[in-house]
Amino acid sequence: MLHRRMLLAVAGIAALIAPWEAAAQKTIKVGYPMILSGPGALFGEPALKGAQMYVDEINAAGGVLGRKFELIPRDTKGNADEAVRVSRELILKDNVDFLVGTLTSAEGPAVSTIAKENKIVFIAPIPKTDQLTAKANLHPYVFRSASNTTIEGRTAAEIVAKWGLKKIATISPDYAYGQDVTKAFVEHLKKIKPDTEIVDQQWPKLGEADYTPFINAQMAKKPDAVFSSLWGGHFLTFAKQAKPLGYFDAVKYNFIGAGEAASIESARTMGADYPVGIWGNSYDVNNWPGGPPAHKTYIDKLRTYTKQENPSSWPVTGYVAMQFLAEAIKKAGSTDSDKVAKALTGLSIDTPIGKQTLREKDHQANRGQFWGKTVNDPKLGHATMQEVLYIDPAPFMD
Amino acid sequence: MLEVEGVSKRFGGFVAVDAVSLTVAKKQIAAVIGPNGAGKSTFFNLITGHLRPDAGRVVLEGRDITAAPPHRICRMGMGRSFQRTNIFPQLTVFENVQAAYIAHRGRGTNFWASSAALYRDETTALLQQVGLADKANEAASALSHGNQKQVELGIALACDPEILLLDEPTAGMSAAETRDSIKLLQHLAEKFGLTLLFTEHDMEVVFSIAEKIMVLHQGRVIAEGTPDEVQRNAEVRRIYLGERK
Amino acid sequence: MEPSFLFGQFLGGLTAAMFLFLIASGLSLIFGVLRVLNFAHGSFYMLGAYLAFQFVQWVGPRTEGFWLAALGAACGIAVLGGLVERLLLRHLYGREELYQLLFTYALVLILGDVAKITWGTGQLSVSRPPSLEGSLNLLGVIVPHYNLFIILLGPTIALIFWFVLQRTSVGRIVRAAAQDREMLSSLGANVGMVYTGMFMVGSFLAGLGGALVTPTQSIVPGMDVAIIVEAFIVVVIGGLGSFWGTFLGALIFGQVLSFGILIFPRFSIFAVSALMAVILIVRPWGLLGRPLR
Amino acid sequence: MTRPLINRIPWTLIVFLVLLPVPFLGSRFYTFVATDIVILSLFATSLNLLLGTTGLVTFGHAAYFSIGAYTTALLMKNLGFPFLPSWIAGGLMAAGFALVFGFFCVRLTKIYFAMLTLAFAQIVWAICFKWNDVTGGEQGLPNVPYPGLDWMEVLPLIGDLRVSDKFYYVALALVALCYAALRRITLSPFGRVLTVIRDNPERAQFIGVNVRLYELAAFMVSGAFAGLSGALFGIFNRGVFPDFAFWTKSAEPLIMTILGGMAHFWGPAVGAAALILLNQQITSYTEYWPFVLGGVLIVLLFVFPGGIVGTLTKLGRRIGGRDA
Repeated sequence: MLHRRMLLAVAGIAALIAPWEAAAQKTIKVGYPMILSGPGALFGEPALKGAQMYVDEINAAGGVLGRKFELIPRDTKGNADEAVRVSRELILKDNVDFLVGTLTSAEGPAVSTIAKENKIVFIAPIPKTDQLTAKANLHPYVFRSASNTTIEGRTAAEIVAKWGLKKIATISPDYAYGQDVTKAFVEHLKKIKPDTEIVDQQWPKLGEADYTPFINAQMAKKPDAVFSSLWGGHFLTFAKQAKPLGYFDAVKYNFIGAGEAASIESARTMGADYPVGIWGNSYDVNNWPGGPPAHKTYIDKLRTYTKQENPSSWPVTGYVAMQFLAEAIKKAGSTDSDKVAKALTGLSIDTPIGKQTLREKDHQANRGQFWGKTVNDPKLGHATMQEVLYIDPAPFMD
Repeated sequence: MLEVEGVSKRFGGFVAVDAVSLTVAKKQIAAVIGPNGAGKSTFFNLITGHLRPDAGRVVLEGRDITAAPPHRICRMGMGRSFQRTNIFPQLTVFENVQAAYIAHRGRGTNFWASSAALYRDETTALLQQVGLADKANEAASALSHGNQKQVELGIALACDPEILLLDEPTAGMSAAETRDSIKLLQHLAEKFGLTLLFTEHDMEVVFSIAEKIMVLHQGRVIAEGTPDEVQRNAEVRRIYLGERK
Repeated sequence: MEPSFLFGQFLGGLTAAMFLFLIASGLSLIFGVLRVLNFAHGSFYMLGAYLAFQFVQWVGPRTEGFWLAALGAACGIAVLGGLVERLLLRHLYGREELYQLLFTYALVLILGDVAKITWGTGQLSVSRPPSLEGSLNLLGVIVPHYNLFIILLGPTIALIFWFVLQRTSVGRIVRAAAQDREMLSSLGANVGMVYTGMFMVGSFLAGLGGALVTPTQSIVPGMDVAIIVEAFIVVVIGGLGSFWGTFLGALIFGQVLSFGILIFPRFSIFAVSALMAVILIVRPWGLLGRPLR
Repeated sequence: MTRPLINRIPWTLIVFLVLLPVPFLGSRFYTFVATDIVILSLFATSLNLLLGTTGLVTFGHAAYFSIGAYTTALLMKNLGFPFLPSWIAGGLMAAGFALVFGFFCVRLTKIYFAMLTLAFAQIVWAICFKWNDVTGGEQGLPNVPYPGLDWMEVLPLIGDLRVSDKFYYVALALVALCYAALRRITLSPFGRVLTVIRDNPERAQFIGVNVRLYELAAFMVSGAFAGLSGALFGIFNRGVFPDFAFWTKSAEPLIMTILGGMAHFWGPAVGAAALILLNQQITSYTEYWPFVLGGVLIVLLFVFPGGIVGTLTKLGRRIGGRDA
């Protein structure tokens, strides 16, 4: 009796782990490991949406090479080891042909290792760490359509240099991204404006709940301008605490927030609490007067797709990454990862944000970001960039 | 054998044990009696190292054990049983006693040999002595209260004690069980040459086997001596025995 | 260094301390009486924040309705806490600590997803109530009214609890419950009610803490897991079960963080764990804790 | 008395035999899952030496897992050490840290003990997260190399397999060795003393047991095996990250152990297998895995406190005719 039960149980388990091959043999499967829970889901969810939108679009147009795309998302929970686990599952169990995804600077390089091991093309739409495509870690299968910390830091330095201020301070979360982007900013600023003086650097931990001590300490050093790389909810918390302390007034709003501080998500969420007048960047804007027509088309489609008048600024990351993949498959005429990897190397495509190239040297796209000084937009009811500045990163790339 | 010199213990403002002294000679059977809350259990805990006295000292065979931790006092030859049954419930009866052998004889540091056959003969023999031979493989938690008390006795004896401190050895037993276990105690004490110090509420038991009796009341000694002496003590009759009638 | 700067740092540390105390106090209370280490306390805190956001949307953002919303959120969490205690947790009292620990961890998992399903993954924000929007200049230091409110609220809560625990008959029962469950039932008190009540009060504090941080923090998924360990550590530093110890622990934590970053700029992530390690090595039972077995 | 039916089946042998042909089943996915289970089951079983055998609840076991993982990964990746010494070093380093942390932890009991273990684990996590030059900080150490397994080419059958399959056999063999050692320790006089402490620490003192010293020893041994499993996992995962030390990671082996049943030596292993397989299934349908896991956990705690093995044993006894 017991034996039979045990056998049944074993059979049941075996049936459970059997991969769902069957059907849909013809689709091009793309694994999409992304943060879908915890604090990072704020960006992961819309980034997934953008990818899904592209997939729906191209499938409606008949797919690529006559095959349709199938996007298989998995939650990485923001953990590098979880990202590795789900990526392997995607490869080994779901038999995906490609990987697109990851968000943090820890997940990117971790999944890159797996892509290399399995010889599968991996496109990173968001991770900014230079490590991902640094010489030691570069391999034929890893590509990045995201910006990186060097580009972001140096671009911010270019803007700050024009302010003609001398005493500069920084405040950044104390981990890889914050450290790298701050370093790139400081080094570049000192290079293009040698009389720069870094008067203070604050390093709150990632996810700090109370920034008051850091804000006080920084104000005491009386900087003329501040560079920050607090992102997402961290920037929100920081700004909400800094504003009543008179922090932004003290630096006369000479404050530049990297880490997408001027994204519509942050501006909309904070409403009137936003420190209007600071500079910030964003992955995308919903109104880009000087942009290519493709951008307007894209935003209109996104509005329809998300049923939101002012959609998130993150979908474009996933959208462009998928676009790269589809174009490369077209060019290679195959879904073989080796061929697609070759096609991706040096590939130039027209994206909603203009021409993007994954340069041969390090598989890095010339992905710039939108920068601008914020003003209140009475129509939107929250802050927005006054003049949208898309800074082409080409001159700042090593 | 055991000399307790003026030990005291306070809990907050309450004096639980107040300058109590007691000497127990080798192979003597001594009892501590007194009404509930007289400080008997606290007194035992002071001797066995569970509590540290605020004043006084405890000497076991010429060695001062006042500040020693329980496991060291145990190694010096003092075994004890507890008022509430205190065994290893998830282990079998055999394992309970065997564990005591292993621990007491310092074999617990061996993490590579198998424990299965260790001290099998000793354990079996001891279980025979305490009358549990037929229950060796039962889980201790499944035994009756009386049997559990026997297990506890087995554990105490496995530690090769010179002196055994028994806190209410017959608590919760029926009259028949009490008789049996007292008989067993007396027999074992004789066989192993043990010194016994016990507390007990059942006066019949106390006066039938104790050679020396100390009476505690509100933490103080009010009488000490042979059973006859104690029985004749006016204060004891007033406070203690009077209370019972 | 100027005195006003040092005073500013001191106040900054105090603000950080009192925010943490808001959540740690409930944790300390629950542990003190129920001897349950409640991992879900952070989840209650997070749900308090989300509920406050929700209520603020209903009563209108940027109005004094904020106070109503905060109170409503705290009460909502208290009810949730009461239900959890009554329906589930109480059946685990007789069992090993591990079961209670894992039960509260299971709640963390479930409530995290509940918040995600209900409010999505986006960041949310609540504005300060208009009455506390400004700042004042205190000895050359700018202090936002809201921070001042929090700085004063912490000690107020502590004093209220001190009073209730030390001076009232309810307090006597609670203190007795903290010391000995069996004794309490022999006194004829309804232990079950005491436990449910204390769990609700603790949950109320978690919800209140969550609601009151919303004007100074963003509401994001994951704020539960981020806060709970720090709150635990503050409770441990002060001595498990000691309410004043928790208060003291929070105060010390705030100042160590505030002045620590002046000397070691990258000290923040270590502040709380390092402090705890030092204190526990010197005093294994925390600052005001007693060696309970 | 006869042993219950379930105990008479040579489970160890059966499991080992079932696990052997996994790489030949045709899907690399099976090997992947099997490796995952094999390594993490050791993590859970190492925890159970504290939990089930000694009765100590720790909420910081991930600390030793991660210390083992980092040590081995650093030695292999940055210093080019061969695998075997690096692996052993990982275990020793974890044991060393367990000794130091444990020294402070065993002074406390029960919930205080759990709390302090958790706090020490958070310190380890903070160090891993911060110490960029050594641990790689938040980004960890990606690209941990596989051990050199060329020598396996001389082996029949196995010689032609992929490196991940070969590593599976290495992991399987080493974990089997660890299991043998842990089993021996559990059944040794030392292990018996630990069970005595679990059952009744007060009484244990009075049979001459220095409770704290034994607890410390158990803590160290358990930490060592956690380190060994972490070391294997770091290689299997091809990267070592600070998340390995985060407190939520410490909950994993606890859940596995409870799921499988902590009263049985093989409980944690069964729990590890069940949890991993369940995770695989659920996450392919929904992103709300935490919700499902929380629900499973609550049902388990209230309805099946003995876990899978405990419940099966009970069932086995009932079916086997109450022979226990």
